[in-house]
Amino acid sequence: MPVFDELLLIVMLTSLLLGALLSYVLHKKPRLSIFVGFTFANLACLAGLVLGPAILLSKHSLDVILPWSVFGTSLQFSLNPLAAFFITVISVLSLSVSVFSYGYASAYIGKQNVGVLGLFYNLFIFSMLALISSSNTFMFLFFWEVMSLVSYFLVVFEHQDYEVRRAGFIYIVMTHIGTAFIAIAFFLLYKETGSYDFAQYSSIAHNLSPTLKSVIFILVTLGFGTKAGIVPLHIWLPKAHPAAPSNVSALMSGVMLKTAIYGFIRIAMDVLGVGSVWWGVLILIIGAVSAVLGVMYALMEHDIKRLLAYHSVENIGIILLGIGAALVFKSYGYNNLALIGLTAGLFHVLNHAVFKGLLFLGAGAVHYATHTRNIEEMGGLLKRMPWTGFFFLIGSLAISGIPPFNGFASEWLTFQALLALGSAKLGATMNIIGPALGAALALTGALAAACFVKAFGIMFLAIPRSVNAEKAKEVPRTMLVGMGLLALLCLIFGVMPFIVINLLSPVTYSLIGIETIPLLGGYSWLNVPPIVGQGVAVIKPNSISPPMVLAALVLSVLLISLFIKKFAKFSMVRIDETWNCGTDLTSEMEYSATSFSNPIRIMFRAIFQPTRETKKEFVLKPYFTSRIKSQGAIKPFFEDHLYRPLLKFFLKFADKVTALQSGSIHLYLGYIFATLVALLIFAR
Amino acid sequence: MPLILLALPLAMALLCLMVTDRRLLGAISIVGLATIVLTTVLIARQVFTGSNVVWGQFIFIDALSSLILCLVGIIGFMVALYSIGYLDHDIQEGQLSERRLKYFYFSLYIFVFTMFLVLVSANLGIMWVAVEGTTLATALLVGFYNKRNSLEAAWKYIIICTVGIIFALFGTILLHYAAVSVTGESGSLDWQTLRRVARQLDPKLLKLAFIFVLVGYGTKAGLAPMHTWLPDAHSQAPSPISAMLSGVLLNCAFYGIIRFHLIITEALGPQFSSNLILFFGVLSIAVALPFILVQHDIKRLLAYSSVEHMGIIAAAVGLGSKLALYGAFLHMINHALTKSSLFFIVGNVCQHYRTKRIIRIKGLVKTMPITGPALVIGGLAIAGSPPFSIFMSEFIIISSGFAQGRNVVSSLILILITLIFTGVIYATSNMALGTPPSRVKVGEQGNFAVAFVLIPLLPVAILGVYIPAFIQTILQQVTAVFIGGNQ
Amino acid sequence: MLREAAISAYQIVLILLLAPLLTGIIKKMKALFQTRKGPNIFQPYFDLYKYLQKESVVSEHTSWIFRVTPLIYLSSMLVVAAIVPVVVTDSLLAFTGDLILVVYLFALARFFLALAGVDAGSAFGGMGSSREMAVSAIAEPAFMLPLFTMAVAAGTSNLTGIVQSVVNGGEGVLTVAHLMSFVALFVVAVAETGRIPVDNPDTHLELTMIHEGMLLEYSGRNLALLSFSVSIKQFLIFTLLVNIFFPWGIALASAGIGALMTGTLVFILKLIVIAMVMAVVETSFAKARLFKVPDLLLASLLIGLLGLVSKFVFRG
Amino acid sequence: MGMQNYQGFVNFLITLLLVTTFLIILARRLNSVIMAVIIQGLLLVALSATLGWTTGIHEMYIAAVLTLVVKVLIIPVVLIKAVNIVAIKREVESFLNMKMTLLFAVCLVFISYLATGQVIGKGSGLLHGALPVAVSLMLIGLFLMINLRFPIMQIVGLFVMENGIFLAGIGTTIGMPLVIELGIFMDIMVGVLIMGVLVFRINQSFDIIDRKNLRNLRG
Repeated sequence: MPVFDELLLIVMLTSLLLGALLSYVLHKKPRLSIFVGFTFANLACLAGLVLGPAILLSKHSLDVILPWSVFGTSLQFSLNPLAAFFITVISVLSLSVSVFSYGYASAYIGKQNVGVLGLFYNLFIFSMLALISSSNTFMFLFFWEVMSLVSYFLVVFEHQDYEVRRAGFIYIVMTHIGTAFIAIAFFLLYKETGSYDFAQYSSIAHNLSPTLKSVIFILVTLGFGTKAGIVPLHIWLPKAHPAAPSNVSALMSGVMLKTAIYGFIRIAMDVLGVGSVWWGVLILIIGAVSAVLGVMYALMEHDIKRLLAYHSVENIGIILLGIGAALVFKSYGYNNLALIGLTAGLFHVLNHAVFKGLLFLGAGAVHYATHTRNIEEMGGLLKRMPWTGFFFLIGSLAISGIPPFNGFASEWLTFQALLALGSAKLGATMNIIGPALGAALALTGALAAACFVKAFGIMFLAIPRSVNAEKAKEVPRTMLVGMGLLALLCLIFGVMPFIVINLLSPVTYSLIGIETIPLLGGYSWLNVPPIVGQGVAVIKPNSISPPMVLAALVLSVLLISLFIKKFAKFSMVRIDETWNCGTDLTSEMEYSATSFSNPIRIMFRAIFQPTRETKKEFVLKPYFTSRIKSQGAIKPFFEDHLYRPLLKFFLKFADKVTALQSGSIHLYLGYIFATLVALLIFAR
Repeated sequence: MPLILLALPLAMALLCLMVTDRRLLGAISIVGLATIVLTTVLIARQVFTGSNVVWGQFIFIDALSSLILCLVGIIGFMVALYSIGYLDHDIQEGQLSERRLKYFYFSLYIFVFTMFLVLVSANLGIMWVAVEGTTLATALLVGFYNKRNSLEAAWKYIIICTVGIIFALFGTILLHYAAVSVTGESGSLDWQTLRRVARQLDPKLLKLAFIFVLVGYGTKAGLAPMHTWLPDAHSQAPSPISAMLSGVLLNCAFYGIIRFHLIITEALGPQFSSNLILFFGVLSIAVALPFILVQHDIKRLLAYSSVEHMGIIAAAVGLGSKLALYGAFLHMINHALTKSSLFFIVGNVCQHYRTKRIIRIKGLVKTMPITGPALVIGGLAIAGSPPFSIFMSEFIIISSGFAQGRNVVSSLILILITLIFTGVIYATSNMALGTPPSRVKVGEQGNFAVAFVLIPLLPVAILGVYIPAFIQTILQQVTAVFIGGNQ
Repeated sequence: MLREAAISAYQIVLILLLAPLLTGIIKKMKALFQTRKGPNIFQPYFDLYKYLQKESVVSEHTSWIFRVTPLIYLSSMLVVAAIVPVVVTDSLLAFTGDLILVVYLFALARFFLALAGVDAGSAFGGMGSSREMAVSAIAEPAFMLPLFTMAVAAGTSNLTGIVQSVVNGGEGVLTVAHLMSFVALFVVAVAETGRIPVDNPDTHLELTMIHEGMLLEYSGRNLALLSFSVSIKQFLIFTLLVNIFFPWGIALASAGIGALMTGTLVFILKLIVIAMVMAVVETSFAKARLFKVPDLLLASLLIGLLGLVSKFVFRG
Repeated sequence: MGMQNYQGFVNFLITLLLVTTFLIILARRLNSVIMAVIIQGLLLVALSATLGWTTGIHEMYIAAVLTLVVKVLIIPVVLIKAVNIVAIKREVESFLNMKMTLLFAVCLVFISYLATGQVIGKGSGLLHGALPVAVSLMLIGLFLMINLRFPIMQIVGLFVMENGIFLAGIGTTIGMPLVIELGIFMDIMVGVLIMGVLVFRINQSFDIIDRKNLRNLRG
């Protein structure tokens, strides 16, 4: 069996490399290039899809050492349960996205070099998989950087556009700075152990001084947080995701951000062992802030891909809420409660990959059909693209955490973890933080729902708002299959979460020594162990049964339909115009996305600081206005108050310093002179 | 053998003076440098497989010198090949007259000769003469275009470097003075002898000597704040010469510092000179940063990047552990290859776009389908991102810093490198991407030019993922030079 | 087993039957307070019947979303009805669901209703949806926080568990925290049921309406379904309010017919009290401006938070 | 041998070197600067000849002859030619005024004594006077280059520095090995020639304002 697993790993990695190579070589024949490139990607994902669960089910890690070494560190791939889980996540999403890409990439033929797309696309998946499987920090950093680079090239794929280039630049700068933090953390670990091997680290946790541990923790939080897009390090994210081709955005948002979560869990929970309580609290707060602000900024966006990108910030926040709770419990030694948080976080990792991937693919499909990303120019698409619309609706429901889809399952677990914080014996502060953050999560969920009512409603319902939207047609079948697969998974993971809980069992066992199954319930149940907290004997354990809920829903729908059939007088409905105060309804009269989000913009004006500009054009006198042009914007808080001043400071400083090289040879000689004199005085 | 090494470039230089024909000159230069590469490789082979090469009183080649010898040979060879296409283009454009071509090759060979002399001489005095010789040989090359800016650059170059080198001479004299009573007249500047007797020398004098040498050779090696000539000279020289200056000349000058450093370390222990070198190394990286961030001229940017990389090498030598030294010399190789290829690339680009200003160069991936991507790759490589070799050496250097417990310095270096990365990427991506200006036509600068853009990048890419055994052996032997003092 | 199923079915039927009546009672009381005669308290039943008899007109611009919304809305209310304990601590689906599920089932219903509001393309529907989603966004945390406080005290988020824990007089019952949470939840209940001062259930005026805007395009049986669902929702929220904070008198799961009957009686009494309070509130306040609503909800959220804090810090 | 007897004379010569350096600083006309340079060269010739006489090392005579040829003949000739071709105004222009210049120069001498004080032990004989003066010459030479405007004056500064080195060389160890000495002389000669060429070319392509500053390349 291990031999088989090894083979799978090698097949997975090599077929991606082959795909990259071949699709570039064939770039003169774009159709063939697309076919070959994405077929190899699919092959690799299928291999990964077998490999990940196989390792998880066998409960043994896999080690593959290749005969290759650089300065003492061997090229070793090592898949522990955590890695295997992430491999599964990546494979699941990449498979669907690669299927989708057959159709999607063909839109680029004649416009861009699709060979290059295939090259980087395959390399991108390769680098993520290799990164997850790395067994030492050198390889990790190596593939981490390769991943950043390749994704950078994908972001600037349509580089003729200035905005795209700018987005790409901000992206690579931010991610590179993040990498520096990670690297420092790794080097500190290396200094303590003299080894790059992750395997060596897990045993040293108790030898590290608490200060050093905390330093490393802060460093990885910053480093991985940048990649994951936590507030306020998220600014690259809403710029880079829209710039990339949609299939790439799906991967970036769906799984690339998760590699950061993987790295974080790996270091913070696996390597550093038990930490201080404030670690967990910090992560909880970061999570809550990211979740709430992420969704709020998303609400203000009308570019569908930017909107989705902000939702990535939100969902990373939700994931971190679960993980933060787990960290808190772990530091108190309540591992059975840490289990809930960890499971919630990891489950949401998978769920977010699935539904966000689906939504990005949906956005890609809509863009494919309407050539715009501005939702104000869409509308009425549900009739023109019924399947895309249907899948997008499922994605919207899932991301809003609405049962019976998968988002609900993991958010429910997150809620439970936060409530457990409230009722376990952790002291008043924790007990208050838990439910309060629960309320924040509730706010997030409700805002997300508002946002997707807006997105789906404006994009797919009512009357088309532009000629492009009117002419839209359903996308090719491969794209539908890719989306359909993910939509199906949204439902399956939502109704049968035990599949995932089951797979997570070895992961949690390896991280906190407890398996999920006995505690988180058996089949068809999602249980949470009763918490004997405030001295209350718990009468009912927390549990939901998603299949039962779905059954109840379906049953009630059937009953109601029967009832209606029986009692309603008219069986037919009459189709007529929408009532519009007696005038004909045109698309200009519809509620726009801007007006839809207006109440929220006003309610949270302290955060958004909306600005508004109104221009009047008039005939003769201001009373006879011929045209009013109104323009609104919100202030990008973090850019205005953090990044722009920082950048300004840097550039100003650099400008000042460059005056040192003023061109005067006298000055230059003066430097030498001063250096020499200084050395003569001080250095002896 | 070492005699051939020295005689060959001299002979070629004289030969070049007698020829005017463009093709013939090219052919001569290729053949000449090919022979020279062969010689250096043979010498290196001898050194690395067994014994150091000694000839008479004045020539001594050990692992360290032969490593740099090879670099000089290889980069020189590539420069000779690249120059053919580059100069042809210049002549066609009317930038140069064919008549002056022979002076170019003449100076090139003298340049190679002086660098060889630096590396093979066993005597610090002769080494000094040779280092000054490199300045003289290249001063006219820097001003080769005879334009205002290039003359200004040449002037600054020769003045600043000469001033610096005078200090180095003074340091040498002080050392000589310290040693003469111990070793007698004959061995007083022989670095091997000096290293052997180092502990008997007057420490105060040695310190003073080292300060002067550090400032002196440091000027030539481009360590901040004595680096000021460097961006001018590198940006104004013809691109092949820039490649040579950046890729190997700086290393040769730094080689001078290392020789003194070894002696001082032997006498005073590792603290004094190591810390000074480390300080100047880090300072150089820091000084390069703002200039790279707001740079307008791509060749100047590359020059500042050379300052940065010399800083990294210096910092690594200053750190001084075995791993750090391994990294330092790996970095030296990597930097030489990457930087020279970048100068070739930029040479093509600047000729094609007829400007060096970053802002006016756009859409390279469209207009130059090979050079454009190569620029991106080169930029990434020089900025230290995997899978290219500089990532590897920087990783080694910084991790060795941490391993020594010098967390703050190592973190500082890491952060500076990170910030420099942003500057380099900003420039290269702006040049490579975007829509090209309409006046620029699509096409490469000819096969020759393209080939030598790619050839140095190949080892850069390979070394990033795989260090062959022979290079590891070489590096280990070079590192060993630092450890065995009393052999 | 069968007995439990029967009891639960009884609860559901009770909800279905009493829900329109509650609406009627509140209307009647309001009228009395305003010294009007007011409609018959059974008027909502007549309305529903009338709607069922009418033809359903659907806009040509709408999609299938518009048509499935009433079904989904009503069925999610039914599922909630099966989860919430009414006259007995236990309920049909108590084992599968908890308060989080309840809240998110409401969200499911709201999601579709808001979509349906947009679907016809008329500005009224869009406005209704927009306002509904905005208000509910703030209402949601305010709604959940008091419930969480109670859940944390009980150590479970299961509704039956919470109710039983309060009945058994667990820690924190009838303390400051308990009362504050009740007040907070009461305020939210006003918002969630679309009453003054948050919304006006009796009008279709553009300036004031939130909820009614979304229903504007509905007619006939679809309207019947939705009106019915809305009254069920209101009933359920009041039930939650009553049963979580003042569950005394509720029948225990193992109770006999007698206890069941007293439970029912006590429950109805409590509902009437709540209805009365609601009517008093509605008559003594004016409809607030839309953008004052967040302040109200924020106040409720703060009260809820104070409840939570006082629970742990002051142990009260 | 007879070292002690000549110590006084040697010290006198060394002091004169310092004095000529101050002459160079104080001179306001290009021609007088070059005259001072020639005098300094002559002093060095005298110094090395004296040392050759006292120590009996014949190499010192060779050094003396070379110095005579390079520093008294070739370089001044190049300088004078360059001045004739290039300079329109014959005045020396400096950044600092006379008083400040002098103050600086004195400070530099002071620093030199300070810096070398520690390394010179008792009974170092000749060195006692030579090393501080050598360092002074170097620092002042560099200071001249920084302070004076015309490119030609930088060659002069360089020349003063060279003289300092030469002094250090013969003063400390009675000369370096001959090969090296020859090499150094050749370097200096070629260096000055190249500089002369450059000055000539710069003169051709720059106008007077630019020539003074040469500040096109910056940043």
